[in-house]
Amino acid sequence: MLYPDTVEAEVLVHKPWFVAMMFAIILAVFLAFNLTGTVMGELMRPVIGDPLQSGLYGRFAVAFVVAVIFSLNVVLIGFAPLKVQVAIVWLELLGLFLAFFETFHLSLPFIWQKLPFLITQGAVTTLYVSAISIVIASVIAILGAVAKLSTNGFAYAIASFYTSFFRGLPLLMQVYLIYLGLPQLGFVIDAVPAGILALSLCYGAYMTEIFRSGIQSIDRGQWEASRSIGFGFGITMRRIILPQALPVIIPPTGNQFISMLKDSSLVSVIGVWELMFLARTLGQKTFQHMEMLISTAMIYWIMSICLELIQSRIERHYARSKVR
Amino acid sequence: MLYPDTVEAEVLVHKPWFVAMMFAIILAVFLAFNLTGTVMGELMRPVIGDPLQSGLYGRFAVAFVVAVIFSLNVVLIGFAPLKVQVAIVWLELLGLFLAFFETFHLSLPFIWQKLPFLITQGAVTTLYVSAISIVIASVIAILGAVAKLSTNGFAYAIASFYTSFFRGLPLLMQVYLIYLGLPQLGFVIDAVPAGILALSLCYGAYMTEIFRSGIQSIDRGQWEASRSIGFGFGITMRRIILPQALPVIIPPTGNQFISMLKDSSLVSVIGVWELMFLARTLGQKTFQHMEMLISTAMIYWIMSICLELIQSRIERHYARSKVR
Amino acid sequence: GAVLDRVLAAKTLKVATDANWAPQSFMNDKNELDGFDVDVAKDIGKRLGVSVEFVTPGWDIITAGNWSGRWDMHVGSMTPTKARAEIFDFPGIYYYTPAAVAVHKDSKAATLADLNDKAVGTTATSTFEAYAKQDLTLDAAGAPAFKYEFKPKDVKSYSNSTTAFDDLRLGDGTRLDAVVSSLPSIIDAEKAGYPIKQLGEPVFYEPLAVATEHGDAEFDAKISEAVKDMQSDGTLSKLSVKWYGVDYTVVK
Amino acid sequence: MSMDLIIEAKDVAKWYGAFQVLKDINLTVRKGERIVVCGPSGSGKSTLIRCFNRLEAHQQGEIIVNGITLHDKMRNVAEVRKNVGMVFQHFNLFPHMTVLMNCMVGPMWIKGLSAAEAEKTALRFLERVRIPEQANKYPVQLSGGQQQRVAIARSLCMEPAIMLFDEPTSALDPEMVSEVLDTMTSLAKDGMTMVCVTHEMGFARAVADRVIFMNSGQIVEEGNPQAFFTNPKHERTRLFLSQILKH
Amino acid sequence: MSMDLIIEAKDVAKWYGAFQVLKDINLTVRKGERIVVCGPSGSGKSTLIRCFNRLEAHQQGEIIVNGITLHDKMRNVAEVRKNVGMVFQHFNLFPHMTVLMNCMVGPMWIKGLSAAEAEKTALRFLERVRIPEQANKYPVQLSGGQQQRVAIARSLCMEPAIMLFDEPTSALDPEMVSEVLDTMTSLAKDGMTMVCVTHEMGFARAVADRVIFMNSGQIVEEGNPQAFFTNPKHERTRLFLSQILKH
Ligand SMILES: Nc1ncnc2c1ncn2[C@@H]1O[C@H](COP(=O)(O)OP(=O)(O)OP(=O)(O)O)[C@@H](O)[C@H]1O
Ligand SMILES: Nc1ncnc2c1ncn2[C@@H]1O[C@H](COP(=O)(O)OP(=O)(O)OP(=O)(O)O)[C@@H](O)[C@H]1O
Ligand SMILES: [Mg+2]
Ligand SMILES: [Mg+2]
Repeated sequence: MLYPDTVEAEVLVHKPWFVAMMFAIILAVFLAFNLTGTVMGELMRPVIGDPLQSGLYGRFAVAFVVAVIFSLNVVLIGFAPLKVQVAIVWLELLGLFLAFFETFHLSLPFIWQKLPFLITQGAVTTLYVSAISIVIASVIAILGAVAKLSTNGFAYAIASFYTSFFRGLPLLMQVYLIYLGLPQLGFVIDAVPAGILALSLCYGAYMTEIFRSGIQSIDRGQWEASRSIGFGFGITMRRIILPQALPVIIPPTGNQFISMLKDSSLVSVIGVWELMFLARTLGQKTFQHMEMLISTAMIYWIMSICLELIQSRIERHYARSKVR
Repeated sequence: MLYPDTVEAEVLVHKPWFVAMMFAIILAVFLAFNLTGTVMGELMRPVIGDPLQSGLYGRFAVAFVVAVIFSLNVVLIGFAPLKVQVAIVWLELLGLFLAFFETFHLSLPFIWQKLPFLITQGAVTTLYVSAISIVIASVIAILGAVAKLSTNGFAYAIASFYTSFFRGLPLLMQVYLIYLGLPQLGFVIDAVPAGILALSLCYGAYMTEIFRSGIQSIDRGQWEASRSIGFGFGITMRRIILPQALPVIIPPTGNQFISMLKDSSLVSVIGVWELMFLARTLGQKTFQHMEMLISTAMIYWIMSICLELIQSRIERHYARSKVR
Repeated sequence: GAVLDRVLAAKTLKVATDANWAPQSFMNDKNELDGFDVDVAKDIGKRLGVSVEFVTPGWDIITAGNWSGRWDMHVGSMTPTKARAEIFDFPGIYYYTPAAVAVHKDSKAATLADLNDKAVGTTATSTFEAYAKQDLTLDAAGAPAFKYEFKPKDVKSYSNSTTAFDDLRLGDGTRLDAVVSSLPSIIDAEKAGYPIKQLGEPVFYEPLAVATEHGDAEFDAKISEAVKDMQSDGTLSKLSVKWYGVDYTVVK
Repeated sequence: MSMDLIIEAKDVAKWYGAFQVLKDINLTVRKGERIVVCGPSGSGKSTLIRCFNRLEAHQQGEIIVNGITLHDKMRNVAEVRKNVGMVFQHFNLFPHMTVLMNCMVGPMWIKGLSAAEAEKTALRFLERVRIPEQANKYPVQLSGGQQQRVAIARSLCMEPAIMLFDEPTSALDPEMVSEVLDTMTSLAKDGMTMVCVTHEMGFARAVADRVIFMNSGQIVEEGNPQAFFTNPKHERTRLFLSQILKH
Repeated sequence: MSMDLIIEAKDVAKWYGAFQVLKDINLTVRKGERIVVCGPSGSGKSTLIRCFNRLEAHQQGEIIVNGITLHDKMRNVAEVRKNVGMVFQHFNLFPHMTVLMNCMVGPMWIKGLSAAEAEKTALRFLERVRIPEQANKYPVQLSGGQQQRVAIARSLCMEPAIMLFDEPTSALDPEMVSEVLDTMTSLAKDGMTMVCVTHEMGFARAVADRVIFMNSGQIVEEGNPQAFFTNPKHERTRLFLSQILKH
């Protein structure tokens, strides 16, 4: 939450001018797009006759009904308490998206049939590859951030080269380099370790930057207080600076976790059967890959909602000391 | 830079115990890996005879020479001033990587022949797609962050649904949804606009989180001071809070810019000829895709180094007010 | 029909193809699309009296259907299976690819049967993968019969065939013992200096066709006619010899 | 009620959760009056004056500032705040702006002054607090005392009708205290109303029209400085004063 | 030199860029001595005491604290700081820890006390500054005065040989000032050495063994409080004192 002003704003959606404006805009938008050919038109058949023949009148009638429903919905929701509002709007949006997916005419039985395999093989692989990589990446990131902020020439040079190189090169390239390049130096490495190595190195580089900025955001008064007690660098960093930097670090790190979930699909190029790989392959044979892609997308979404929930719990934990 | 302590650390690499340890470790590592079969062994032929026949003695000799060269290098660099140290270490690492690339036996003429096309077609497309997307994403992010921090139920619900959905779904899926799904609603959209839309929406969601945490990191005293002068929400946000949040926002945003460069390659699935697409196709016929991938990687790297430089300039600009 | 009208009105035929599938379709030295499929498409265009324009969306995008008029037909070596026929028409089969097995130069395998219980790499979701897993159904019209020559222990699927060749190149048995792929790409890889060789005869032949969306029979008829003409006047054979060195337009 | 009342608080009460910070506050301030609020730590002094420009919301009672009643749904809160300057205990300078900009932004963005005019105003008040030479530094480059003076100048630049000071001199050295207090005195003569939380009893004695003593959220005693210091009515006040006078 | 010197500064000079903050500082402090440093804002008082635990580096001269010379390459800077407590002008509490933890971490992580022992120590000193009941709050939940008292307790918990105070009472109300000063006085009797930047002239008069007056980086005058207040030698000091006594 922002630090809210002590003055409550009036509920915007109950102001007549706002409702009127909203109504007008929606009416205009749906007049511009002809909806008579859609389900909406079908539902209005009793009023407008054959939707496709109804012309401008049908179009207007449909737009009018949509605008009325929408405005009414918004005004009604406006009366609910905050949490209920949020929940209703979420559900409505979700419904809209599901309706949108419906337009792809997906075969549900096929999805149900493949889902267990998608989850047990694909999601599990994706999860463990990402989880291991994230842990390694975090460790790299802390070391990298300290090195990048240090006055030691070697540490700085190596860390900055590292972040530049591994952020600069496409992850795919890094996967190739590690999977195909390391064998040329005499280390034959399996697909999964190669993938994890590539992901950790790449995300470690991104997270180094995040940790660096988090550490820099802490006031120097904290360093002074810590030093004046006699704490050395290690304690100051681990116990004073990093914990305070966490609220700043967590949201972008959450971003990285979530995008790691998706980026781990790049290891499929070297033959790891993770989620995206299965999504593309399972439906291929029967030509139902849209089904698979959408179910996979949903699985990814559920996984990242879990991460988001975890993240918000952690954020709340660290926000304790800021509540007054 | 961290807030440095007033006590200068001794130069680590000039302490005898450190140098000895480093030497021992390198010796051990290279004893473990047989290097006699490599160029190193070849160079040592006068001393150890035929590298492949030299056995343990040859192995030891090679490892010894490598360790001596390495330690000497480190100690010598330790004498240089900071900037020179950084430059030398960078160059050495760069050299090492180029040597590593050498092991792929790349055909340079082929690279030179394709480079102009890679840059004029590929890099330019990548750049303009990313640049436009980043601008749109930033605008979305500011709106999203304010909405997500607001006490307005609608704003919060829509913004949180948005971030959850567009971070949760794989970018590829979003590209598909926009490219294949929108036509079903009656909008046929071209490949490039579809790609830009997908990238903006996806990155907007990630950056919303970054902006949110940046805004939250500002002390409430700043809000109070701003309010007590009489500034409204708009001025407070634009002139007081966001400028102060920028130092915290910039590094993770830089991350997003850099990874956007690479992620924009996903639009190649809908037929946009950007850098990665060309990298994969140009070398395909003659099986010189390693050449193309590595040159592309270098182009990406150069682009992200440029972004890094710009980022560090901006960071320096905002650090002015912190110097004392 | 609508598509034909559009094509004739615009005087251009928009063709979707792959840019990453030499020698059927790829980027040539002049950075233009070139290859067997590309030449076939151009020839069809010539016969319809229109110019040809290529777009290169991903395979997923093409096969998802719903082209929305973004392109008119697909010439990209698509196998006309029954499932695909639910979305697409296949107005003309224009050649047959032989699928073959490649092994490392140092391989001790002498016949295909020697690959039993070995590790074999293929392209994910391809007919090659199905063959290696002994799960291949060629339900397309005009597909010749085949039989399974070997039964590998481990089938590794890659997202493209080059990665499989890259793995095979590392050494006999380092990661893979053999790769099942299309004969033309095996030959190309060999030419490019990969230390691999073809083993035995081609294992099966796969018919490949031009694809269009349902709904414009006139357009299909025109294409069908054009492909037949190309077959009968020898254009197809000539193109095949030009790109493959062999005539793949008839099953041996 | 008389026309020249500028702040009126009637039966004001405020809670933080279950903890009542303000109890039954009744206070009226006339135009041009200088009021000093004192009392032990945690007694609610800061909270009280923060209610006057509605940085805090009160839950019971009524507060009227400059003729505008402060309540939850007011539209013109900016109007109130524009006319009520505030100097914070912790300065709250804008760290990303130079001292000069800190003082210029209020006049520029609220009153719509041009940059040149705003700069002139800013420099005038920076001179009044004796730090015109620091105008181009950033806040973090100043000593504590200098920062506090910038904070005062920033508020003065808005030329508000009422000034609220939350221990404005706490970080200043004695010399600066008297200079700042001189400035405040001269402002008071221009007809500016002031409510000042401070423990500078010397200042209270010299300048205040009224001294208010708070204890655990209540106004325990109020009166003119003379009476307050020489003849406190309450035991609590006497104890407090004895502590002050001890050193 | 006598054995009981605990701080010695010889010809100390320090620059910020071209600006000289400290000039020719010569100062010796004996064990158990209580020294008050005063002077106008920006005169370098904070800088001087920050040099004593090497939060700032001096560029010329020599500073010896507790027998250890402070210089650029010292290894035992932690040893010095452990024995030198510091109370900051801006508190600098650790915001992510409760008040209790703020006081416990020093003894636990530096002296190796168990959590139970450290808690006992912490509560003892929190009682000394009269806020044991706030032990489980977070710093941001306290009033300014309460925060400052926590900062003092945190330093005391390390039971250092020398305490440096940088305007420790600036944010306290008069009642609390005297309590804190009482605590400081009793600590002084335990043999603790104190250097205190403050403008509480009452405290200086009552407790200080010596008062040091600084102006633009130099020690202008030093002497026992009696002499200092009644008979200042320098014009600058006289001016400064007249300002203080005015209100
Ligand atoms: N957000 C909050 N939640 C709970 N208690 C609070 C909060 N803010 C302040 N308090 C408490 O309210 C009381 C009054 O606080 P206030 O800051 O007004 O005191 P004060 O009189 O200004 O003290 P000081 O002289 O130390 O600044 C204190 O006991 C404080 O701990
Ligand atoms: N990092 C810095 N760079 C430049 N000047 C500085 C820096 N830090 C402090 N100064 C200046 O050094 C002088 C002494 O500062 P110091 O904080 O020691 O003053 P002080 O005597 O403690 O004042 P106060 O009573 O206001 O706290 C001031 O003029 C200040 O502006
Ligand atoms: Mg207060
Ligand atoms: Mg100071």
